[in-house]
Amino acid sequence: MKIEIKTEAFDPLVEQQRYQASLDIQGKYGATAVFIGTMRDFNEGDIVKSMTLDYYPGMTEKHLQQICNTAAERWSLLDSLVIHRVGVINIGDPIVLVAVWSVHRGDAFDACRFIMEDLKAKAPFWKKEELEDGERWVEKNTSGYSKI
Amino acid sequence: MKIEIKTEAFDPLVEQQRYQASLDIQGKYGATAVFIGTMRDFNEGDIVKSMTLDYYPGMTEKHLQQICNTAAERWSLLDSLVIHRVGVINIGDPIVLVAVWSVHRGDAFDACRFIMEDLKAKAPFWKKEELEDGERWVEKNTSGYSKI
Amino acid sequence: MSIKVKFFANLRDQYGLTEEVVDFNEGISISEIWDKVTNRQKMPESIMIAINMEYSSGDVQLKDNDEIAFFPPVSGG
Amino acid sequence: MSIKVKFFANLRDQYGLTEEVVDFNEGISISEIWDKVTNRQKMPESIMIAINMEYSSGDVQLKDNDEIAFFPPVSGG
Repeated sequence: MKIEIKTEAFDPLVEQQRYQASLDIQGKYGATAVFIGTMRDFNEGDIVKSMTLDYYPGMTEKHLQQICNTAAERWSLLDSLVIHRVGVINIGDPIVLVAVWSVHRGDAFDACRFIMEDLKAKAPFWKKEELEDGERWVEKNTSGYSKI
Repeated sequence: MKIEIKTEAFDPLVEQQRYQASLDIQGKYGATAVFIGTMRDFNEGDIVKSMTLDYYPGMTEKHLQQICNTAAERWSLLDSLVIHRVGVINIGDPIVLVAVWSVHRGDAFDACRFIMEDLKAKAPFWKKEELEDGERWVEKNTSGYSKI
Repeated sequence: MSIKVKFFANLRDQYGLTEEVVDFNEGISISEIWDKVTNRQKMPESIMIAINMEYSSGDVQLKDNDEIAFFPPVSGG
Repeated sequence: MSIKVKFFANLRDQYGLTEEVVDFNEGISISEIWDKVTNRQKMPESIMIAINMEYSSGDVQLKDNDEIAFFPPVSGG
């Protein structure tokens, strides 16, 4: 299980590949569920030029670790990886990677989504969007289970 | 939208990367949900040495296409990619990749899981497992929504 | 009129059949096709049937050059 | 006794506060800490509070060297 905060751009597929290669689960996992969140060039009808992600060093890592621990208690998982960017983020940059390895797909899917939803709802990160005519803090995340 | 049957081993992350690079959705997608199914060395309590995946050329591709079309009607998707191995599969080999790109994570998660479940339930593939003392056809897939 | 009949997975092993071409007269049912090809062996309860590469309940009017496939529950992914 | 008080995101901009050290006597409440640091500005309804890096309802007994954080609803991922 690994949690990482990145201050520089990262390639989620390279990280996923590298972490998986470091695990001793070859032949044991049948299911990998992955989510990648990526910086869009628009939000709530406005063009977004870039974004700055603030966080709470110490608490953020601790909370992400708690989320992964909870997922590991609730589902049968072999491993999980969460990487989250902070700092200045450009269009198309990956923001978050959640990858979960399990024997069966049900556990992998459920746990991956749970981690992502919990991260969105409670992990201490805050986005400030740079717009064409100024900047704004994103007020809050909406639930991924119902569309707004 | 792309559907592919592979007769040779493939690297799902390379395929995902390559396909994504070919899409004109940079800055448009915020969510990528991915599932990778991988060959395990055990099943139903037995050691499995390798596996042979049979399919119905023509119908299999057609059915996978239908699944992706249905997903695209039901959710707001930017693109989707499904790759499935056939032939002789060794331990640790990727069997299936489902990747879905969307603006929002709810659509990406839901569609990725739907495609995977529908593929498991209806796409014409059949697994024959080579065990230590003979071989056997896998009888059927179980649902990913409830554990057996 | 003739129809192509395909078998997959364990049905191939079980009946020793892969692909057959069967002549038939209008109005023949799928179970009659099955009987003809397998020499009246019992059709498995869990069998899946596709006509021209689409799933079918089996209750259809067959046409010349149709392709019918018999296979067990799928196990891909 | 003293406590560290941290602010994040728009609260920093709004109150011009990032990190403060506040002296207090036993029994002081979180809202009293807030009043002291912000000079009695209204606490936002949607505020989130963490004590020693754990979410808190705010109804706790503060100890020497505790770290309290005030921040708006999160927006990561």
